[in-house]
Amino acid sequence: MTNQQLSENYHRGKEVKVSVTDLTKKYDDLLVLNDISFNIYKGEFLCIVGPTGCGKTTFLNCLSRFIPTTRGDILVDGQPADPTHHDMAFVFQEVSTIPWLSVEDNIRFGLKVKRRPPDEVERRTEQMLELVGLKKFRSYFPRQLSASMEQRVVIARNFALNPDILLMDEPYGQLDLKLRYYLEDELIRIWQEIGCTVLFITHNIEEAVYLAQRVLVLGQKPATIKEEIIVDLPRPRNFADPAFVKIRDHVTDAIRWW
Amino acid sequence: MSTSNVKIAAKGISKSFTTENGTIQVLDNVSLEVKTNEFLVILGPGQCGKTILLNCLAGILPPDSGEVILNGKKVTEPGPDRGVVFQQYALFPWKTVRDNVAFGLAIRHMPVKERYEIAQKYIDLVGLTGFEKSYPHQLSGGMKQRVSIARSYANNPEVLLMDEPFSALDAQTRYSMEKELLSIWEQEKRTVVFITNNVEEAIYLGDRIVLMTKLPGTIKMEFPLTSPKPRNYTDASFLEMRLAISEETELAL
Amino acid sequence: MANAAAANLKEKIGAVFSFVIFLALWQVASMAVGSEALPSPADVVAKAQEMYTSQIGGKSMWMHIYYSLRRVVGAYLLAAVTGIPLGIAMGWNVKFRKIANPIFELLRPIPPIAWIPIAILWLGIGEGPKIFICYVGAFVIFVMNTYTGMRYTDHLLIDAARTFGATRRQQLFNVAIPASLPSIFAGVQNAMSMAWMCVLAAELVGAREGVGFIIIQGMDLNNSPMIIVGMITIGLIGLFLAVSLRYLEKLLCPWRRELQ
Amino acid sequence: MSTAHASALEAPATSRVKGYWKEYNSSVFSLLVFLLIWELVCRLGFISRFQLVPPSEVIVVMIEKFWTAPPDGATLFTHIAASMTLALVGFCAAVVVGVPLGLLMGWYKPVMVLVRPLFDAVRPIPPIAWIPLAILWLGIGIEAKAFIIWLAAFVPCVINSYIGIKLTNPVLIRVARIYGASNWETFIKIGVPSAVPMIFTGLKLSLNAAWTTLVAAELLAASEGLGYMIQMGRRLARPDIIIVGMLTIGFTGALMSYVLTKIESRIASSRRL
Repeated sequence: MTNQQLSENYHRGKEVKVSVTDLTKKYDDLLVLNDISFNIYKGEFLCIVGPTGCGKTTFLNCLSRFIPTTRGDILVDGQPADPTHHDMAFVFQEVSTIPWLSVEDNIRFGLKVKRRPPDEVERRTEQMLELVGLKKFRSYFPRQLSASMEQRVVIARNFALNPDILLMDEPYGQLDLKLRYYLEDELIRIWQEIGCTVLFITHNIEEAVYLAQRVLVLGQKPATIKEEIIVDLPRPRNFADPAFVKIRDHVTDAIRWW
Repeated sequence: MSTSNVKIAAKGISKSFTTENGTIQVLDNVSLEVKTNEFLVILGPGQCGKTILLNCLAGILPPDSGEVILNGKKVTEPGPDRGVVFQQYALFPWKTVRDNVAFGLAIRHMPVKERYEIAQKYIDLVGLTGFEKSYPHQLSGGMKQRVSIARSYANNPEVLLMDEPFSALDAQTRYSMEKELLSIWEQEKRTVVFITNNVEEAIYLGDRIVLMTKLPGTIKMEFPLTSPKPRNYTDASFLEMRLAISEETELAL
Repeated sequence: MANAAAANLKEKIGAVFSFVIFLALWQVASMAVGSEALPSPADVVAKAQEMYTSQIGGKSMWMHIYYSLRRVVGAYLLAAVTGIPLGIAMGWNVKFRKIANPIFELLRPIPPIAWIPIAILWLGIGEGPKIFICYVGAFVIFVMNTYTGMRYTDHLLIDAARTFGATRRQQLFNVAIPASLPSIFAGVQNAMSMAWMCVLAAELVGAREGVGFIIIQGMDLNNSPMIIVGMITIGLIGLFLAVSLRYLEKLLCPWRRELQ
Repeated sequence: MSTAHASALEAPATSRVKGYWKEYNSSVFSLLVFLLIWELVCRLGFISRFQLVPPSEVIVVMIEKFWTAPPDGATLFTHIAASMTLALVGFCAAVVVGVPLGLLMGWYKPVMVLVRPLFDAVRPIPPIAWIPLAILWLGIGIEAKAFIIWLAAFVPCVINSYIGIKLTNPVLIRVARIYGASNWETFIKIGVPSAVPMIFTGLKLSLNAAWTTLVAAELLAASEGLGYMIQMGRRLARPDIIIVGMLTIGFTGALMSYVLTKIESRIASSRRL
């Protein structure tokens, strides 16, 4: 099957969750994002890769309304994206556990801000503690945890909301290889179990190919979408598998940043 | 391995520290030998005592038992024959790039003109021409680490000890720094002991990889790397080696 | 950059605006109270004009300022010359620290102002006790900041110097002291404001000249405009001293220029 | 692992734990020498009794002052109680006003733009310089002193709360905002808790400033309190009274800071910061 056919098959019959049209962002005179349009489908795992400083993070910030867009629309379920209405969740590049809250209170935080009923807060928190395997550490404080446990707390806090979309901004950038594998597998497992829409941003091509159903390649500033690649490999994937390496090399060629 | 071309060696080094929660054994009988102009990578998980090992090699910390031998002589103190590149750069914030690079030469009371000439050579080598008069806080992380490398090189040490020099950098800078370090090393060969917790970096740079265990740190295994440099991250041999090494490492949760 | 300039302008307008509100409130309050105790801004300006052109207690206003400044600057320089070396010695030499620290720790919690009575007992009521009080106040800060700076010198920098073969002496002069400069400079600023406060306190308790004398004279004469003019003068001089020191720091520590 | 190093500047220290005595013997020794020299200077008549008395006599006077009122009109306890009450009242009032003001200034730009210029304008005037005006306005009673102490303690409260909340980790603010928290909610749930360590630093500075200013105020206008006690000592040319007063001022001040530090570490440990 050619890439073209793959792509057509992939898009057919999917329900759009987020639609981005003509998204443009300028800082004063600096054009960072230039006319970006694409859809994210319901329940999809989408990865965006591109060189550092290509505007990936700016894009996420526009999507979550941290910063205003210069032009273009971002619609979630047909409505303009807005964190107060949509259940969005965000895993940041930096560790974002709240240092003065215990593990369980960290997980409760989002639910409480969303004013969910107390029994639901408790139920979801328990579920999440179980899911990320931190039951024994529920009363620990972030600084007593290792980096990977902290990242799992953050993931639990976000999945607890049963979010419509989960945005992840290079969450595993600073972790060592083995740990990254482990957390990537965890993420896939939780995503398959809960089934929400994930938008994962990374500079690491291998990671993108390992995780995604579909990869979008961003070019250098001002960022535009250079290519779309469907990854139709079965899971669990193997990074030494020739088919995997082929896609990885293809993505690398598409970016050609070094 | 014949002992004649061994540059620096650790013999049975043990080290422990006393803390509030009792004594922690950090290194347990670690021995290794580094040949002249060899690029040795010590790979280990976070907190495995590899930094302590490097500090012992540098002479900054005295080992509890065992000894460090440089050119057949026992090391007791830090000295200009061993240059150290620190993870947090350890640049002098009150000195310009040029004065930082020339620091070791100034300590030896080399005349100003001469030392600036040498400093300039290494500033050029690491690609910081034009930044001689900048202060460290005006530089990015990658640039700071270049200054630190130049500072060590300028002092003309026999052995370069590098303590996770790129771990504070973002991924892309890290890739380009690895590449650059390799080309500097190809131009001016030195005996290098390079510490990292990143498997890819280890395979990319090393002539030989020494894998360490978690605390107390011991040497678990050695991997000689023979393929020519620069290596390709997606080569089958590279990926195989990565798999082989990561199978041997422990998952630090 | 255009945004930064706009923000800056907004801040300036805000500042002017808040001062106008403040002056208006002051005016209204003084009219409402209608007593000597709360003069209006205009009264204060008139009084300032009068004070700076006539004599108070046999000396012009400028002479009073000169007296206060002389005390502060003299004591301050003396404190710097003695305090900084002591702090360096305490930070660098363990033996010395163990000997000097307990005495220092015993005397440190006593506020310099509490030394006023004994200083007067020891040195009479002339210049002596005033300079002494300022000296005590500034000295403690100089020692503490230098000492803290030395103790918290990044160990990595010392290690780095050692790997280049620096001798102990070179480690002190080439690394530890320059690395402590930011902390010392923080001390330089704090010591000045402490000295300035101390000279005021000393002049309030007993003096025939100086800005402290001016405001206590105002109190004795039940003349609140005079006190307020004195206070504003005090504030302006304090500000002037602080700004000059900050300028000096920029001059002497070029590597910190863009940190602030 | 670099935290395992000995403190920065000591020559390479042996990591063996030495005896308590060995650690402190030179300190004790140096204190003893200090006292001995002081004693000798007085005993050998180098200095007049009206200027300095030997430490042995200071100790005797200190013990006596616990129950005797003369010559300064009150026992040591009365003085301590008077001073501490005043300092704590001023301090608490400053905290109640200053901390919220600083926090609001740090979070809400309009508050900052309006308040900051006035604050900056008043700040260079040392609180002590307000004493004459305060006395003129409020008389020589407790109100004037409380006002001045409040003023002195107020400034560090505001500044540190302001800086503390300004240093809030922006990622945490974004965490709250992405969940749809309002600005006020983010302020309460993220801004304020993350400012707590800086606020405590401010409280310590405030307490210190309150205590210093209290002494100044009592030197000028009081009928009891530790500042009044040392002032009386001067009038009566009784160095022993002054020194007892000074030591008590130092000790009481240190004690209050110590209590505050304990409270802080209690709070910090409950949050495991």
